[in-house]
Amino acid sequence: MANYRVTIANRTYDVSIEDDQLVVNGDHISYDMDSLNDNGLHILRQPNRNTEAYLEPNRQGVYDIQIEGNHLSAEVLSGFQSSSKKARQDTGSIHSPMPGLIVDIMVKIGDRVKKGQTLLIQEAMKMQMKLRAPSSGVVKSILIAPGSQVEKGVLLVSLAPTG
Amino acid sequence: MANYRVTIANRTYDVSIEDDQLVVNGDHISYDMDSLNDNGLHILRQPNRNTEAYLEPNRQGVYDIQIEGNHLSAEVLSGFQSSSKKARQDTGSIHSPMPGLIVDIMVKIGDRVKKGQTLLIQEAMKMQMKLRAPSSGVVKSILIAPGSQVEKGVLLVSLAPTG
Amino acid sequence: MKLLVANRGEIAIRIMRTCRELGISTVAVYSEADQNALHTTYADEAVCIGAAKASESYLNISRILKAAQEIGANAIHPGYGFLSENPQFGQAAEDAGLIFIGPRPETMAILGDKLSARKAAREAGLLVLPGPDQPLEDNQAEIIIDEPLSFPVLVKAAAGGGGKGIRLARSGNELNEVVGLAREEAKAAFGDGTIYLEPLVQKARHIEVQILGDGKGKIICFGERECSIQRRHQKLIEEAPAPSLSPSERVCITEAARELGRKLFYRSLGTVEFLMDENSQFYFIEVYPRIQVEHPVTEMVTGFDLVREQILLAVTGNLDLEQSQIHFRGAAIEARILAEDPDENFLPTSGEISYLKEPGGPGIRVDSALYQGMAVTADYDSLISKLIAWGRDRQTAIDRLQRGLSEYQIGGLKTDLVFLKQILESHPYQIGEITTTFLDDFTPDDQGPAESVTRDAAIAAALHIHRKRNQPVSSPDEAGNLWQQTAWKEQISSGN
Amino acid sequence: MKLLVANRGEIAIRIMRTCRELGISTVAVYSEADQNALHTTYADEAVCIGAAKASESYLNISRILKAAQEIGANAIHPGYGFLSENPQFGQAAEDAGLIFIGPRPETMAILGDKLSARKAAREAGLLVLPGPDQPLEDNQAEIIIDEPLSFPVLVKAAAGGGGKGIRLARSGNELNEVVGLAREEAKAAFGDGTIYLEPLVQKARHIEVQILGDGKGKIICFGERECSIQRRHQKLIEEAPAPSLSPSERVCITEAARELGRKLFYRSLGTVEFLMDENSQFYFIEVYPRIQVEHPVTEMVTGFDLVREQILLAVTGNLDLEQSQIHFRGAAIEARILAEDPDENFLPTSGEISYLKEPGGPGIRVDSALYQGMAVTADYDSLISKLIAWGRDRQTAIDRLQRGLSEYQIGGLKTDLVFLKQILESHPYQIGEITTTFLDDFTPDDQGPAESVTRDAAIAAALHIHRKRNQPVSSPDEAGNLWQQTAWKEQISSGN
Repeated sequence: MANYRVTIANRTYDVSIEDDQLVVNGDHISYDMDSLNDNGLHILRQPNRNTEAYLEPNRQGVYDIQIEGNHLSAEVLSGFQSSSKKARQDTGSIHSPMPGLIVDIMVKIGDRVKKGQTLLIQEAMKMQMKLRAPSSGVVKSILIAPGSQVEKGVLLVSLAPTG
Repeated sequence: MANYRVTIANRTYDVSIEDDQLVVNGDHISYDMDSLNDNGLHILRQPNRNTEAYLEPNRQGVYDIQIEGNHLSAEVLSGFQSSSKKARQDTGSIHSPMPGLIVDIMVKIGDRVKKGQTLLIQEAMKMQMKLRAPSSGVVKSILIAPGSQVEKGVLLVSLAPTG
Repeated sequence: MKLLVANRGEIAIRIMRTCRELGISTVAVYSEADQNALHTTYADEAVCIGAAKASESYLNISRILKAAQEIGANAIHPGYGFLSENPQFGQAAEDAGLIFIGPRPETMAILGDKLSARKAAREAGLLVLPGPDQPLEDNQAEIIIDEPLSFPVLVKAAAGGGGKGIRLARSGNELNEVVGLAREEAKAAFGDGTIYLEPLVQKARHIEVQILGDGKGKIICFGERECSIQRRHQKLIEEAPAPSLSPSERVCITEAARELGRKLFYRSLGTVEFLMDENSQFYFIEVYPRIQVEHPVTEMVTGFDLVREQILLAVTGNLDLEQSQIHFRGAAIEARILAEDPDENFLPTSGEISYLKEPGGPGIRVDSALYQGMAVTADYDSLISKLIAWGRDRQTAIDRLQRGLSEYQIGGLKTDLVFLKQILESHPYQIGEITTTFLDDFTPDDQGPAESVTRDAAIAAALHIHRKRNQPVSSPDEAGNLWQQTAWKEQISSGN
Repeated sequence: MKLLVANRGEIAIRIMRTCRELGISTVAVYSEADQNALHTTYADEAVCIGAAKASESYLNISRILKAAQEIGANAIHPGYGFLSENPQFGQAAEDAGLIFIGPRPETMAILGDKLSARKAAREAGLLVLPGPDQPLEDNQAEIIIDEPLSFPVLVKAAAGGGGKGIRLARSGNELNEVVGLAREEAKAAFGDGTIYLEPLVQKARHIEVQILGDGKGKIICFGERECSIQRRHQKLIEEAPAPSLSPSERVCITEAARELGRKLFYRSLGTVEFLMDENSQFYFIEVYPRIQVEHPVTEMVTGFDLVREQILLAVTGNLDLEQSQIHFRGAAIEARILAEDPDENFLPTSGEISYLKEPGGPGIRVDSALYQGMAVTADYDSLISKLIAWGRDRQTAIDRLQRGLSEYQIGGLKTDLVFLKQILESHPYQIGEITTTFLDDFTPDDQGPAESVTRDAAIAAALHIHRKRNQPVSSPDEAGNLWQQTAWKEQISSGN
């Protein structure tokens, strides 16, 4: 038997699968599921209900799921372990919040910065955004150059606590 | 260098490819081509012209190509050899002309049949079709049973020449 | 309210779309062959009613009514084809306490039998095609020829619809030959092998009138459609308004249809079909007592959602519309996308939809049940999609429909898309010179694809095969389902 | 005739669709980032004009005109955004002997500078928002506050359009802070950093009027649109007609727009934008001298193809239409599908379109440039598709648009589809209580997905991962691009 804990929209489902048996939060579910194209479209059949679900793994352990007009994120963990605690907010790193161009970097390594101070300006789709310091500190490293095109979630600048 | 002979709509193209060089019937062509999804969509770029081509290999050596609103069949052979002669019409075999149900078989092995005589009835999408003998002969083998669902191109009945 | 759609394919989706807009919850029924069909997921609920064979599922009245009762549906929409013209179905549904979205069963019984329909039309003062009002018994062909009916004749299914079960006989011999096949087809398609004869009107136009009746004698007319472009009596391209009608002819034909509707105290949607001969004489042929495949062209010129009106009427029992509210704007044309191969005598094709790109932009409507990954099988009708274009005038509608067809890409199986384009771009079609025999001697204007197009295709094919050969064999992401790599490699190496 | 479309994305396709219907051959221009974009293959010819950065391609006048000349184009359509409001572009095109499909360059110069546009509107007798008709110099903010203009104010790009380059300032400090950013954005988007101030009208409705002029003083009006649903001054949902206007207000606003058009001897399509305050007072804000993003709603209610009329006028020089030919039917609403993530403060998203299913059926129009396999990058505007619904009345249009949005499936990147549905189903939107600040304090009615939906999603996800784990490792056809198998396996095993 294989157990999975799935968390979607703050709801948790413990799913056990063995051969053709499926148990969700203790309820036996009669089901069948086909993969319809190789890009993630699935049809889930349950008694009196067929559901189209488009599944995309977007990063480790997290699915993007389009189902019944909803766009959901599902975290799947093996076993009925508790959902991993969210990593404590790292106040010393500035990641790119979107894909786009780094237009300007206002600081250099060693600069003292205050919380809320603008460190970089990023541009995407003609929109400019200030990226601000999440906490006060000293600029420890700058990992990109002005003019760089970056993906979303790239570490741009890291700060060391002041003092 | 690799050579290919491509036949489309009774036109023949000799295509030579080496590294980034492409020669078609003696003309050097400047081109680039990307595969856009994993199901056969391609974009062919030539000077001042981008073309979308949807390529599907449908049987050995033959592509279905949808391009500029046309639906073409392309036979591709390696080397500049002559296109293989079409297999001489085999007048002793009856293949299913479409996918569908074999409703009735009017003959049995050993029957003498005349050219044009109805041998089987096939049904698909509520339409019934008589499958007739392509030549006179004797029924040598029957490879399906009434009520069978067959794909297109399946050998159903074979005839031996009379006498 | 919960509505069960006793159908499949594009018309099931079409009906459910209106339900979704009206906030009516929907139930799909499906055969085992359709377990992954779009209508099963589009509906709020879905019930499997049996095997692929229509007689065990979509034609099985008791299975469908059982599904309706078990799931608590309170209305049934039959769509077109299948049981939509079967009075027993309507009766059984009403007996089970369900709202049947269609005519009264007694009306369906009159109209469903094409022979009694002819009588009803005569009684309402309509001109009817000559021919006996009796069915044709087996081996009775010789007798029939003595009737005041001359060859060529059409052998038609009395319970027929959608052009199915119609065969042409030019002589007694041909008649003898086709009677059996026609009867079998009629049985297979409608569960009733009754057939009859009708004269073939040559150079005829097929013109039909859309009516909606409240069952109490009030009949609203939504204008006419011309559906002369047919292949084997199967409509292929339909338009509204009929380009050939004069204003007085339009009044004449629509009033005839309304009169028949009034006489029948017709309820729900219906289509009164006529043939117009070379002398602009109209002959009644039959009434389709249900939504038609080609209803979208009427919707686009009138702005009305016919399915919505049909459902609201069935639910409320009242028809609040007045004829003065029906206005017409522009022209609309529908093309039927079929899983048939025009290069192989229109034999049905099947396969998995490997790529799909549907048209869009101004004036374009797509009614389909397609999705990428869907399996198109040979179990049912070959109609897989309908493309409808509207324009301020007929020429604009034609131009748009051609444009839409050129945008439509369906990978995985052959369709009639190219053939439809060839019809639309032909001179006779463009000037509206269309008859029911249009396709019998149709040859496309164009001389095949341009040389630049075949050259591009050749380059693409050669490059594709070249890259396949030269890629690392172990690369996993190139091993798609489509590609029988080994077979190709053999083919290629042998020529080297 | 050969027409070059100096644009990209859905509007390039939109224009080429009409060209295809008219038999006009088309030329696409594209940046290196767009080498596989749909507009390059939809066009008959395509020319690469430079790097991804707009200033090196879509904003580069000389590159575009060089392409037009080399390929033998005789007309240019600028679309919206990019160079569409740049009088130098129109002038240079006309100097090069090309038909420029837009207003005369001198008109564009007046209107393109929002400050001189205000003067022109005042002179035509229109009520204009208070505020100086001068641009704002750097560090001049303190001076400006002395003018008869009170906070909050909007900082706007004089060369702006499409809601870009607009910032709100509630105080002098905020004004000082945003001026620099607004100027930078204006420079980046329009190549011109001139900015000016305008008062913020609270509880305002954004209403605009579509005109078409022949350049000789004849102005046809195609009615108005309401575009109050905006996010950061970017329209998100637009409709026609404006639900809030009384018949007399409609006459008043459309006649004001026509009067301004007449005074300017306006040529081609244009949109005169107004703000309507709580007292139904209209203030002129600006004129967009080009086709608008939201033009399809006007097309659906009037039945006219605005791009067709625009092109025919530019080519023939004559406008044969009369105002009496413009009739309105029903209501139409457009929703903008953006590559933005509503759950992450609408930050742009990017990715490859891994699955695409576009809506269809009655009353639905899709204007997109999407195809499966396409890469959506962050280089340009986030608008990737427009969904437009028409209905006999506003409620039907809303119901259809919601239905269409529920059918739309875009895999590979996050979009605003769910957010758009939430707006449409909210009570204030449904009853037409919409202002430009609607979205500032918008909270969706729904309490998130139903439990049955999250349960189904959980089952699907668990089954998917289970099957991945239990399939033979060597099976090649499961190794898709999407799946980082190794990473997953680690994640999964660690928890076991």
